[in-house]
Amino acid sequence: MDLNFTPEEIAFRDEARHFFRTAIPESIRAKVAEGEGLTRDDMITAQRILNARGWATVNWPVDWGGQDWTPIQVYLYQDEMQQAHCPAPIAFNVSMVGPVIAQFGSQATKERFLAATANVDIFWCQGFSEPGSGSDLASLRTKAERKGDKYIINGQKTWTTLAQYADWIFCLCRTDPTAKAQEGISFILVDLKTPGITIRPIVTIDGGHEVNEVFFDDVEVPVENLVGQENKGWDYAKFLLGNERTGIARVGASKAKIARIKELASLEFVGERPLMETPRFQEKLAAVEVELKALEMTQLRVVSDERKLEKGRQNPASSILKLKGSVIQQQLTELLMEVVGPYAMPYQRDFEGNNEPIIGPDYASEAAPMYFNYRKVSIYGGSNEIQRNIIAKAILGL
Amino acid sequence: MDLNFTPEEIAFRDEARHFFRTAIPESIRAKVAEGEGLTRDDMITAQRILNARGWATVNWPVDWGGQDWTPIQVYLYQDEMQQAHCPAPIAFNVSMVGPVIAQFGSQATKERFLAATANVDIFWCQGFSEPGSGSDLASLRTKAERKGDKYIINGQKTWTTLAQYADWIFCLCRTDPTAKAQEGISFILVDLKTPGITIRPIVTIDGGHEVNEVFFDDVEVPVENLVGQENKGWDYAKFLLGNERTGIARVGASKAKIARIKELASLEFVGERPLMETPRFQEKLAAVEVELKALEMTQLRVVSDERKLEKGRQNPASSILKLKGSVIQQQLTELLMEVVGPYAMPYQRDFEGNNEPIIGPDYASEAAPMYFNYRKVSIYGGSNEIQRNIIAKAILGL
Amino acid sequence: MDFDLSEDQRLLKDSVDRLVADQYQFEQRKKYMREPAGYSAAMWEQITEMGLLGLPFEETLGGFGGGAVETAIVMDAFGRGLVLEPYFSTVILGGGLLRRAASASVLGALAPKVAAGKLKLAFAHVERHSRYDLADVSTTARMDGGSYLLDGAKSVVIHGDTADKIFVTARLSGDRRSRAGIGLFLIDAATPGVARRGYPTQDGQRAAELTLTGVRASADDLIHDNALPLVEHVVDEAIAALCAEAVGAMQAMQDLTLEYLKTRKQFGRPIGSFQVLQHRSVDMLVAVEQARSMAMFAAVMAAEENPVERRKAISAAKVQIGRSGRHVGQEAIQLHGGIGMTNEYAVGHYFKRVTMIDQLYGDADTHLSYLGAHGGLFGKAA
Amino acid sequence: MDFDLSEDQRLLKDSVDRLVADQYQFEQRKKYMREPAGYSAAMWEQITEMGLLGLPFEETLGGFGGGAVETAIVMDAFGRGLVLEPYFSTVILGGGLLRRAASASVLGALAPKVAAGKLKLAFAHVERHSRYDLADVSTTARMDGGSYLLDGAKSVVIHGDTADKIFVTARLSGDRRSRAGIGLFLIDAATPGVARRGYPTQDGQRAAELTLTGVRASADDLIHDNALPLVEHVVDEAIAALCAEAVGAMQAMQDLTLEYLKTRKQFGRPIGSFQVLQHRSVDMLVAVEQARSMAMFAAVMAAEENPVERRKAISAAKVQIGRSGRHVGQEAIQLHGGIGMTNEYAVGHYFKRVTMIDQLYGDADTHLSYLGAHGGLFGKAA
Repeated sequence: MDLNFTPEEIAFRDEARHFFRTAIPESIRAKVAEGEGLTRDDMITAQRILNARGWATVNWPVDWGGQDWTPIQVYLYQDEMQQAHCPAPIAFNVSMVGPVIAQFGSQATKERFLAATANVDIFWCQGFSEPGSGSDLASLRTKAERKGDKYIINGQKTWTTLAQYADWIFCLCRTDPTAKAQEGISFILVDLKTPGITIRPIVTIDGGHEVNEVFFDDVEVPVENLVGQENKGWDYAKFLLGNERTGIARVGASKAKIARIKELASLEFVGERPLMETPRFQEKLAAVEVELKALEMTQLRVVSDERKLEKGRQNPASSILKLKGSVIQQQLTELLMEVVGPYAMPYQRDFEGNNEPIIGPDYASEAAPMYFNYRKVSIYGGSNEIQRNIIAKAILGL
Repeated sequence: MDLNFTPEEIAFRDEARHFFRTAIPESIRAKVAEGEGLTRDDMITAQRILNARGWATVNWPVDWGGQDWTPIQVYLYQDEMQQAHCPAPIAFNVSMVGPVIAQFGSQATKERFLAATANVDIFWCQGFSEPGSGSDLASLRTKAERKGDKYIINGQKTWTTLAQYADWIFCLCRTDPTAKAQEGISFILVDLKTPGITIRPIVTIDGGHEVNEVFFDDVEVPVENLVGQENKGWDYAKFLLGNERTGIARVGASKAKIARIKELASLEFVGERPLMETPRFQEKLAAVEVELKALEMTQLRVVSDERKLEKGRQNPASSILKLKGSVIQQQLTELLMEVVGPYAMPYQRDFEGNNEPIIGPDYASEAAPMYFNYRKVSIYGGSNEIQRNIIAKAILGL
Repeated sequence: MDFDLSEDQRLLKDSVDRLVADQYQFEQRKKYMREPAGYSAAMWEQITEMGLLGLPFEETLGGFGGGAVETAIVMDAFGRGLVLEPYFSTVILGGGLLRRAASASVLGALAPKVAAGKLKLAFAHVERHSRYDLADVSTTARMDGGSYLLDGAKSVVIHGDTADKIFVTARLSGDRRSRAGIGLFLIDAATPGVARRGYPTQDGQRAAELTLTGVRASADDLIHDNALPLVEHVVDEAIAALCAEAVGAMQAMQDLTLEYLKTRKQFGRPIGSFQVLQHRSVDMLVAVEQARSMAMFAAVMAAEENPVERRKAISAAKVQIGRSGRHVGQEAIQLHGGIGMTNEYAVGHYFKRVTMIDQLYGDADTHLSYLGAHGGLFGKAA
Repeated sequence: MDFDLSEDQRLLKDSVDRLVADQYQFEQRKKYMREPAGYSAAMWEQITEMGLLGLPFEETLGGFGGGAVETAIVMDAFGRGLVLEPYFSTVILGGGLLRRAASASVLGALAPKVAAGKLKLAFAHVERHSRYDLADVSTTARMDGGSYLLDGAKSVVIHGDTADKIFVTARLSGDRRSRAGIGLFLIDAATPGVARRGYPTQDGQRAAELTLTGVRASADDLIHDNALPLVEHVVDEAIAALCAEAVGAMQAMQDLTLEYLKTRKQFGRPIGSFQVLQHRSVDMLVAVEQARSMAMFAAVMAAEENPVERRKAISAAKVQIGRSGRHVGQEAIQLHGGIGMTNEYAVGHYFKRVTMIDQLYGDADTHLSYLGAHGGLFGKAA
């Protein structure tokens, strides 16, 4: 047992640190740091820089552009990327549809999509959730009826993140209405330019537009857009959801938030003292730092275990990464709002586009929206309640 | 709406305050303050002083020695009693079996038991819980078979508090084995001197002996010891458990603990400063004080509502009294243990009887045992989990 | 002691509750928000006609002499409706400052106008680095002949964009944080040198940044020349009012969440049938009831003359409201799941309002520090 | 980075785990506790034969040169068994002080005795008002001819009642809390003027009050004349060891609780089938795993030479262990219900041990204050 990084690991970390802080435009990283939304171009620019180096799809099979890294390297790559405020590669492309196609797609499908997906020549979005199917995903009702060499898709998807930026959507559709819940579902790729598709924005409580409703009205899709076998979509979806295991803790991103909070809390005053020098705030922040350090160690334990575990089995500790990680991210947004005090109040999104100066310190305007927006992290990707159900069953055997 | 006490109420409060602090022996109140256990004699002495004044059974019908007080008076009586560290009247006598007999007992039963119960000529204990029936009380299995003019009781009760002090026990026994759970249960009074009864102490994690197991082996009880009707015991038990509604919050007792913590935290030092002058401790205590003040207001709302509510209906706020009250009591024992620091460690119960001086400050020895012992507060009388089940159903309609 | 409302209080409650129930449904509120002022002129009319604007003033001044309890009744209802109109800034802050700081003649002249809906007020005190310290005043008032020249900048002036007159704290003497020498001026918004920039707040209300450049104020405009203690009392009353509003908003979140748990189905059953969500709802109930209790406590104590006793009680209430509000708000969103995150659904707006109430006049931990440093609520020995 | 145990470490773990599993069942432990010393002479024998007493010493001294990881392996197992023998006081405190503070000759003379189970040690530092401050030393050591006279009183000396020799901090110079001038003496327990009063602790272990009245110590008994920095390092290592022990105890509570939830039936079903208890168990799991992670972190950082970096890491670990321990302990009792409150059942004894570990060498909030005041764990900018 040696909990220090090897010289090779340190060299790799420094290389990654240097790369992320020099290759990715400062303008883009600043937006991430301040919690400003990225434009479509920002995301594509950042990912293409990574992809040019082969660092956009490190989790993919090596033949299809992945890296043959140790789990520790993958961890360091994520950690440095997050600490440098670099936008992560687009999850829908890199963590979701890409691995599914690489694992289950036909040779033709792979050749048609994988390179384009890595380079964001296709920007993907995810069509899983439906109005009636949130936590209970298997109850989804969107139909894909086989008509000759086409599927006719009818139904509605919702919470579709960044559909407004996307070129294609990967959907779970019911292809066998007679089969029971988990069965009879297929994984189908749909070009959003296909007639019959309508996208409606959903504005969230922070005033932002990240998610959408996507309506399908007799949308015709060629059968070759089916991934893998018909009615096996549920297995592919489970594979997809099980994929993201460690990045989800967002330890690096939380480290970056802590650094930012310490910086800003030194600029805001309580009487004559900077907030950062008041014991109460120091201790509140330190309490979160302790939890984060513990989570980082937990994540490293999980990561360094991965080689040893046979596929599928999980280190019990892995189950807590999302639970704890989400809570820590949320607590940090609470502290950031406390830092800016009364200046959390002005709602400044309305000013976007016009050139009015920011009210209060320039770091204040996103504090409250970020707090509001981050309530989602304990809801999406399987709410923390669902996570606990899963852990109780899978890990504790209850 | 006037949240100030009336002159009459203030006069009553002062009268109670004076009485409790003068009539009840200091030696007894000191034991309560320090969390030391009371002897049987202590309890009887205290209650007889109250009873001599008619203040032992204020919740009973006036004809049987109760007081015709307003709910506010009852509240002030409890609050002052607890703040003065007076032992409450023995709950088994005053809050439990007394009211049941007064409400459901025959004239003969009332005449035989009520006065003796008020004056603790009979010291009662409660025979409800069984090894297999904790939260699920209705599953109790202790049998009482009717044989002529006797019941023959066989079975086991547990968690019987102060059985070692008691003269009699009131039991729930199954008198109709064919009936389903809640039915076929009877409420029977048993003289503990009856042959066939064995009492075994249960030592709790604080090293104290409060609770016991009580075994019944062919115990013969005259049928006139049945209270009310046979097989209606479950209704009487529900009446009994519903009785204690406001005292349960123990607001006065928690006030007294806070006063004590402030006093002791001024005697213990962190470097050159008394602990009580460190902001961290001040704020931790203040946070509990806020919750307690809120609970006190909540309790007063419930209390002053009681006149208006038709029997049975509850003010939603009442449901939170035990939940919140138990947590506050437990938090205060944590703070007390923090006050004494390293001196929480010596276990000094072994010294009882011998005259060795106390190790460390004399207030330190009970800090840890009290913390351990108070974990029971969220378990007994319907665990906080059971409380939440009840509230969700009864108040929220879930 | 008696928690029952008097007959008058019950009538007041019924009428305000009805107003909110009939005219402040979530969809109606959206319309009001889109009006130029950021609130509904018609609603302001109606609030005026109901006489609510005169609440704190004596009848001789066109009011009905209501106290903290009456104010709490109104604010609780406004919290349930997320009312947008500038009642808090005009009546509670402005009216309070008039009553406590202004001369009889000024009060006599202005209170009736406020009561008649002809005069909207605001209170400007926040400065760039003052945070929650009312004594931290850098804005200056220099004697110049028989009048004063005011220079400085004030931030987050609630409804400062539509106020006709604005109360402003400015330093007459002493250094930046000294408690003495703080003047309270009442400035007409149209005075030359007054620049306002209005904007919406996170909770859909309005506020303004205020810049004062050589603003001339007459001796009469100086309402009080050592105003801090009075300002602090008014702010304590304002906090008590916000506590009541927050309780109304929490109650609404509790109701919406229960309703959702009973109707939303997953895995073939109402999600309210899941024990975990039942217990979480119970803990929400506890938080709401504890907050309600402390809002009442604040209402009673807002009138207390001893400033430390009053502030400790108000701080305790603000702590409870801040903590309950955060818990109830976060849980309301969490138990709703995705739908709770959308702007089209009401619950998130209540969440944002209680969140902003915590940021107003000191967040929970700021008040906890004060309470702790001043000996807490309960005595060493009764 | 590599979390795998080396072959030697795995062997060590297997043997200690087996020892605890075979010989430290709850019922066996009760017997050991009733022995005159408050622990089992036979177990002490066995621990000696396994060579565990030599763990921190070089092979030349009869040990096997183990480090913090080896110590953690042993303490984690001892935590699961609630081991009573004076390993912590003799090997971790005593052995640590010998290694870090004693001269080569003293170390060479005593380490082999410790390793051979012939010398039990303890460390006396707590004084009536020192709380958790190791620099707060009122016990005095006066030069008297070529030797010293020690006067003072020490409290809660862990296993001080059965120790053969006791390390004592005494002030050679400086005033009560000054960091300089603290001498570390090693006193034979039989020395005239040494009075001991032994007693059990809340967690079933043993401790003693120590009074020193004109105790004569030779110049050789003065192990170090400015010992605080070394003492602090040893205490940090001791805290790391206690963290590992606490994790073992938490794991045991987690296991007992799960077992109970699966077997205890109420309302006709195992109580583990109730969703609320399932989620509560998950939160216990989270707390245990977070604590395990920080115990590992502490083991790594215990060797750090920079005292502030080391202390911050150790404090962070103690915070996590204190908070996780309280949560896991309280929940373990709560989920067991009444049976968890009884002394006859194991879970309460684990609860008491983790509670006392929080009281040892600074509770969670004491360490949180230190961590906060020293800049926390993460840098302003990586």
